[in-house]
Amino acid sequence: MYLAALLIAIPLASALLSFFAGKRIAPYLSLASGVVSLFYFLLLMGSYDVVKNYLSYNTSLAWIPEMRIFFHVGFDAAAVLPLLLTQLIVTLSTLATFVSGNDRNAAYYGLIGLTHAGLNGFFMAQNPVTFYLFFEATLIPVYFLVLQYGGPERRKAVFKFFLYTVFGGLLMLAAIVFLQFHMREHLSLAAWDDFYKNKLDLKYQYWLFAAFFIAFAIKTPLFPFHTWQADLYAQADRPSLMIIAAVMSKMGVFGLIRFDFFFVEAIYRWQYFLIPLCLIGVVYGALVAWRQNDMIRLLAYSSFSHLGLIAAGILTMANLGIQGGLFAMLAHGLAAAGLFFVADVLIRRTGTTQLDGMSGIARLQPRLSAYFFVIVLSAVGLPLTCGFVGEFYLLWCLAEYKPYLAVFGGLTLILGAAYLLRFYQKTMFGQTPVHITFRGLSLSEDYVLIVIGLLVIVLGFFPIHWVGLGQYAFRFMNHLPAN
Amino acid sequence: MNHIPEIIRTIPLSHYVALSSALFLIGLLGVLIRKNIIIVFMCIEIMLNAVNLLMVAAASYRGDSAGQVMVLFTMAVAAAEVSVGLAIIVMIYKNLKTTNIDLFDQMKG
Amino acid sequence: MNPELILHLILWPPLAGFLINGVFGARMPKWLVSTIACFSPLLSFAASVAAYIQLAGQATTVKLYTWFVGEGSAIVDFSFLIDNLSIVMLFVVTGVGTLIHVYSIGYMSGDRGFHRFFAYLNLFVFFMLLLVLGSNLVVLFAGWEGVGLCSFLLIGFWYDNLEYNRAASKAFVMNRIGDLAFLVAIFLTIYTTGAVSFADLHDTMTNDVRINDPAYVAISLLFFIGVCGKSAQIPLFTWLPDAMAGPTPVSALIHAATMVTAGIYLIARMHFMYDLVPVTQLVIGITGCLTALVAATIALKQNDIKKILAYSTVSQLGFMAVALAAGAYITAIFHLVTHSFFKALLFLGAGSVIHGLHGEQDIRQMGGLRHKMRWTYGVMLVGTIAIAGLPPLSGFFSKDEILTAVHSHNMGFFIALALASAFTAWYMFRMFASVFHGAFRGKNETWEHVHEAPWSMRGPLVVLAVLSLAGGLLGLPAITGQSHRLYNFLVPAIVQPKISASHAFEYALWGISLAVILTLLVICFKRYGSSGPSVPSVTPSFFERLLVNKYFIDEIYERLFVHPLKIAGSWLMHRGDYGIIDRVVHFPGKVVESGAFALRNLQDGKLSSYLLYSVVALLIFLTLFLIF
Amino acid sequence: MMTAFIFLCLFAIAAMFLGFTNIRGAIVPLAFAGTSIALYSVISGQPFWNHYLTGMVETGGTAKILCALVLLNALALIPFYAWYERRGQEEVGDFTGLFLFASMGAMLMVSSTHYMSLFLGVEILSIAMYVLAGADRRKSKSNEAALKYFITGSFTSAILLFGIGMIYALTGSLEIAGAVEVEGQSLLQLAYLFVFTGFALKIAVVPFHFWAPDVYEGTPTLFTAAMASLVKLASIGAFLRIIQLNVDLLPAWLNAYYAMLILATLILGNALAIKQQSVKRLLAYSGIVQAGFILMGFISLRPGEEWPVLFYFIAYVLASVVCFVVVHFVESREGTDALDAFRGLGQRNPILAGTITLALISLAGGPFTSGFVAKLYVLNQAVANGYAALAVVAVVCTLMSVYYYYKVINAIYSKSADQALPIEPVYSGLLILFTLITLAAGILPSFFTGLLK
Amino acid sequence: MDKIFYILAALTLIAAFMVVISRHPIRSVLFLVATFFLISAQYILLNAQFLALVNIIVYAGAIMVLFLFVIMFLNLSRDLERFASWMPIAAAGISVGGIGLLLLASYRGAQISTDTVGNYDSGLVEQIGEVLYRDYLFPMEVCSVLFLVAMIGIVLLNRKERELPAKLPLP
Repeated sequence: MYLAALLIAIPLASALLSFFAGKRIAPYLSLASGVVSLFYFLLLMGSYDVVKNYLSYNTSLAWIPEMRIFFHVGFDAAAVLPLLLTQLIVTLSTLATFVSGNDRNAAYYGLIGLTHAGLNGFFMAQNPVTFYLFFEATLIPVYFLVLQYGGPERRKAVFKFFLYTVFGGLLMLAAIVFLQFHMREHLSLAAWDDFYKNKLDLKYQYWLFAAFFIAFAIKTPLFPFHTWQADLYAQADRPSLMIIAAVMSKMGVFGLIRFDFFFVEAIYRWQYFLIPLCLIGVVYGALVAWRQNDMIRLLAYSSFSHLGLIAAGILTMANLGIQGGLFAMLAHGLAAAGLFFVADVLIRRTGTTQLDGMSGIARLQPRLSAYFFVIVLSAVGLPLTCGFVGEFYLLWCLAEYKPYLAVFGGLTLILGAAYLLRFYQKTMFGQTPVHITFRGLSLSEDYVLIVIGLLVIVLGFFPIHWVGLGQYAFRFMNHLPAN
Repeated sequence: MNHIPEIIRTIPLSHYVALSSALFLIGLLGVLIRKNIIIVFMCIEIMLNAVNLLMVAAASYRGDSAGQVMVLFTMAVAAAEVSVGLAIIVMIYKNLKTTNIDLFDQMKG
Repeated sequence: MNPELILHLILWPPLAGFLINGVFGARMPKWLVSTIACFSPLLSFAASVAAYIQLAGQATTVKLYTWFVGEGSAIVDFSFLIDNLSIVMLFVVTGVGTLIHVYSIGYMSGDRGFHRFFAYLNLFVFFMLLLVLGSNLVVLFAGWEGVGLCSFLLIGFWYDNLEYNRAASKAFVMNRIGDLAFLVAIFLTIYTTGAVSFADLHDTMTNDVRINDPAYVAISLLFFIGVCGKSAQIPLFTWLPDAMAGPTPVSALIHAATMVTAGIYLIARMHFMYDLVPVTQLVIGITGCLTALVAATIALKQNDIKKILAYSTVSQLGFMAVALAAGAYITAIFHLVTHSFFKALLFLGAGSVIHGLHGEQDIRQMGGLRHKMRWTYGVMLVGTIAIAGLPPLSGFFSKDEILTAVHSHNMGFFIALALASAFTAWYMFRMFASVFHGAFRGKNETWEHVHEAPWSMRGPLVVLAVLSLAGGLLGLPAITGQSHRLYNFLVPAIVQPKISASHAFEYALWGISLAVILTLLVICFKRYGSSGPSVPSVTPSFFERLLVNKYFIDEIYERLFVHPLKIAGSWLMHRGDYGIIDRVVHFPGKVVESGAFALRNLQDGKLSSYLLYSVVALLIFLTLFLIF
Repeated sequence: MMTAFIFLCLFAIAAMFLGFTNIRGAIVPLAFAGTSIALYSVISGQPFWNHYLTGMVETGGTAKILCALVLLNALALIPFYAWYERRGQEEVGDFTGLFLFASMGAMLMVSSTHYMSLFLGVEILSIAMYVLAGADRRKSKSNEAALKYFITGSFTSAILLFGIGMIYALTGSLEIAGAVEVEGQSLLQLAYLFVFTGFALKIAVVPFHFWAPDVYEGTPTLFTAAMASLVKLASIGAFLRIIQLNVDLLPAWLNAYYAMLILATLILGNALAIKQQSVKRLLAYSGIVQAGFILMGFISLRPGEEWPVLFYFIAYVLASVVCFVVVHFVESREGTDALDAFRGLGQRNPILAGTITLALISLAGGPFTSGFVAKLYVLNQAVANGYAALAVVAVVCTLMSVYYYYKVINAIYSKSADQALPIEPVYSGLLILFTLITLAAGILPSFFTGLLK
Repeated sequence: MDKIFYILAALTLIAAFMVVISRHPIRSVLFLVATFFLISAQYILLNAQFLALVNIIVYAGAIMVLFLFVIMFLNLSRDLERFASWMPIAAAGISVGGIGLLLLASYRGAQISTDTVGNYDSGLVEQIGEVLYRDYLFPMEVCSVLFLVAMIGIVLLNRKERELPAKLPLP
């Protein structure tokens, strides 16, 4: 059964072809690969029966048999939502480059394809080593994407990002090496399910969890490891930033989901400290976003703020938190991609990233302002958008954990509304400058925004099947020791 | 034939070991403190000779010819090294006009 | 008709109207836009009537599908509850809503955002329906947030104006504060009772009566914070006066008749819980009284016609809150209904005035309008005396009922409310007299163009005036010998003893209030009838300054909350990231770098040093391994 | 095996003689062919004339694999020496010949069972490399490199020889597989320490690394490639063989010895590399660090478990050959190997840029490259034998290495206005081939480890 | 006999030490020659006559002549060398002394077994020759390669530069 591996192979093949294809063919190749993987994913998902066969289409290869290291990818309930997000956003991000004056060369699309393959692999990874492998592998194309196609200050930003992330990755590698080799007599590391059944000494748990947590906290990012984020986002090429912000930023929290059932006791001990830490990030990010004048930075901090909430929810180790976390990942991914795309649209037309530099665009482009508004609504978690469902679950589980923490985390509702509406009003509302000519939305831009807008609404009305996946993802949670 | 040399009967091998070690260390000291590259090289030769002495002694005390053959090769190697080394020294002298070991520091850090 | 069909007919027309007008409105003629827009709430209204007839008092729950599932039994359905309470609310929302839609055709006819406006209005009606129909807290919350959103959109409808935008986001953010509390309250409710639908909650709480249970107190207080946000109670009321930035029909519909009463509706919905928590009731009562008084006093000194009405709304909402606190839920709903009639009327009338004066809102620039705007004058008169509480208009009966209920409950509240209703009469008469009586104080050319509103606007005014006149018939007090219809209608949904008081008290109350109001009427007409509101004195007294500046509440909030947060945000942005975190994180890097620098000095390019280091290293290794 | 030695010598001599003639174009193909024949005879286990080896050389097992690796390494490098021929330098015959001799010496080193042949192998390799280090006679840096290499090399020989002599004095045998328990005999332990130190100096691990950056920097880059690959391969291989042959006799402190060397190497080597501006120097430090990683595979080495180290050789040699060759091309165009010379390489020659990038990623241990798997293998060795903390330090120290590799990659992919830097398609093809092997070894390591076993 | 050993040993060490401390290169060379002779004497004591001869021929004869030649060729004979400053000397002295002490400490506990009785005449020419061409033929051949390499190297390093074609500038 190589069905799941095919999901990695499609973008990979397209990436390799893209590198050698011409500048004219590569975008279409990339788009085709995105669409094909999206439909292939939907096909797989359509025949995926989570109840009967929890882990499907898995490919397990003895990669390094001497060390009992397996390359194991597969399709499980936890992976479905992030995978959906990945296919969608990568496709949309490719579509977002279909604008006039697109001077990205073939290598760009190759790198996008590599990122795509890496992300698919990451979300489908079924054991720690494969997980790590893809965790790091996605870093490399993204690094080049920013380095090659980023803004003028990209060098420093990318450097910071790269070093931070690699540091985290190395900590994780150290932990995995330790697990894989030191504990191999005691542990089974072939697949998550076996992995979770292991019992680990508390003293090891502490150290290992710390390593994993820092890795994920940097990747996500969580407070106080977030300072690379805004710098990177501000410099990244914006269509690829859609992938970075919408999907890559989920890798950290997804990692938390993958690993937190292994470190149950350690998390229970440290929850008191970690959840507030995440929530500090929520407020911190929101406050900074509120004061930002640069819209990319604003969105970066907004992302930071939202992801803090997701991480906090996951760390409660409650079923609700996992479900909500997974769904909020999807919701935030859609919203973030949409917002960054809108920012891209605005910046391409006005030539500035500053909020002060624009106003009254709603008058010129009512359609854009409508799409934008829908996405903003999802980002602020308004009911009947998918953002609401995620935030509802997350705050819910926080409330069940400690009600005051829900209040604290819920400040995101207030502050999020404050800064996002400020962003919206500053760009869309206000006097329309007379001299400005604002190019209308192109067809590709329309498509991107429509798809995101529709999904936001549809998922807001009908989230149940998607949210429910989270329960299956961790159906063994019932066997967890009591808190 | 096969008579045991007197020295082997009177002097323990450890004295030879000590002697050659001392010689080796003197060579080492020379390598470390001398600045003239040729002298440094000569001190390395002293070190090699110390080892030769050690091996010859050990070979003789055991009546084993392997050590002596080894010494033969060491001498050959030393000769080859000396020739190459002096060639290098001459070459570098042509370019830099010095044999002071500390003045060859274009590359550092 | 089965209930599900009725529900669909109630719920979806406004959404459809929104979608059609929102998507295609720009390309459709105005008449089509307005027809679609007006017919969608009308259809809902008709369906509500059908529901009223068909369901005949039975509470019916319609489940569309499961929205999402939480832990255990907490299943959040997308389901709706049609009972008598929601039918009353439906009538208010769709009825008044339809009227205001019709009114808006005329009012907004010249605006370039015509279709947008109607789309928003329809969307608002949809969310309001969601709110009043939701059979569980989450669906209610969806509507709750949704109306806030529409409020945001409509306050900032003229988005060219930055001030309006500010007011809009202020409204939204303040509402959000309440919404957060609401949300947490939902979580706590689920946590304590495991239920999320009103029916289940009702069963749970009535089966297991625990007075002042801490969990219930917390939940009810949190809900009340939410109510404060939405229904503009102290301390979250400051957004409502600012919300007058929106077009006047919006003020009438959202910020007077429907949305702001959502909080009252919520507490009425959850009355079974509030019955169990006297502590919270006390808090609600105090807050309500304070709100009623503070807003009424502020209104005394306002000069913007809409601001006066806005503060009046806040004040009236305070009345309703106090009624809720007294356990008189039906009375609160009664006042809600009558208030929606006369306040909508007043706002629309004010809109007519503003329309006639081409946007002028300052009552100091008005006067003598009765000559040119007879219809408006007539309906405004009805509205004014209705709110002031002259019998037999609707406001009289509902307010009287509140006072009666409160009197038996808490004397302090009673005095406060009585004072507040006196103030109400005062500021209303002051406004009315300044606007319609005396001589016109504005510019002459304005006077030339003053005109009566078109019929599309006048029609709804008249209907509302009739309702304001006759609305009191819904709930005639016992002494009239008539049955209290609203009570009888609502009793299946809201379990509450009948409000009754001794006849003597009733008569005394009637008499005193009539006397006070008439006195005030005379004083006001004398004082403001000719000259309008006085020019503020050069050295205003402390109270005057306090009132003119609305007790400086906005400024206090700015200083206390907004400003510190702004400073914190800026500080974090400039110092937090780069000043502190980066420095801490980069410290090890710096150490490594300087270490590397030091190490590079060892690598000095000198062969003798290299050999020396190697020998030293050899020595170290030899030593180590000889020792160990 | 003997045939391999003979063929290498014959072809080396032939290459040198061809250097005097006008058909220098044939030198490199000839050398390549000779090396291939030698490789064939090594792999096929050709016993012909093996009796002349008089038992001093092992022809099977690890020695065979190491010899094959040495020859493969030679095969990888020889084509690039045609560059000198293209440039019209008539010494190409001498260079190629010397390189073949050096390879022969390396083969001898890694296959010896006797200190005598081991020492001779060391010397053949070293003398050839001294000369190659100084091959650029008119450049004073090259002179200096030759001198430093030579002095350090002969010093190393002396230290090594002293150790050997001491072992001989104490055990009476020059066979590497000594039959005397070392534990408890402090003098013998010291003797072994001298031998190890000799190797440490040859391998260039901290704190015996000082010569390496200077020498690497000064040596003509194509020979630096040889130095980084061949010399490391041979020295570590020989070291490996010594450990392997004495594994039951050596005392327990050996692991601690490795651990200290590794720790010093990883921390200091990485730290020193951080501030380098010369890419060659930087790669020299990187080589030092990689050697430290390789040493990790020595911890508690059991016979038959050498394959992690061998696999690491493959990864390291491929990557460092690619790196140095690319540096060579850039340097020969720009005249300097400073980081700035690499600016814009991504546009000027995407193949050079891509290959060196992947090579650097492999050196840094990036996923899906051989470097990653190789590091995993040796880390496994460390962790499985109780040196988990060491592994953790190693992994975290990689951050520093990422930092300086990053600097190079960053420079490569920055924008520049310089013109294109074309190289001949043969070279591009070879570089791509190496890169592909690097990737293949990262994706399908079991195939390679299967070969190594 | 043992006295001869000790005298020789002392002289060897003194000569070697003089090599190290003589500031004049020629003097160092001469002391080095002396050292070699003394070591050769030790070889004779040890019944290794062949090596003694080879030592004198190769070292004293060939190598030292090379050294002298180079010193003369480079005209170094006149300049007196300045030694390193006291710090490196002290460091060198301490480390070398330390190593010496460690070795000394180890000698005390060392039992060097020499009880394997072999052929004590192995140092004679015919013995060496026989062994060399029988048991150690392979290293012997390899040694020839070594010389070849050295020879080529020397030629390569000191051959006269020829100008390269102008169109291909040196890097």
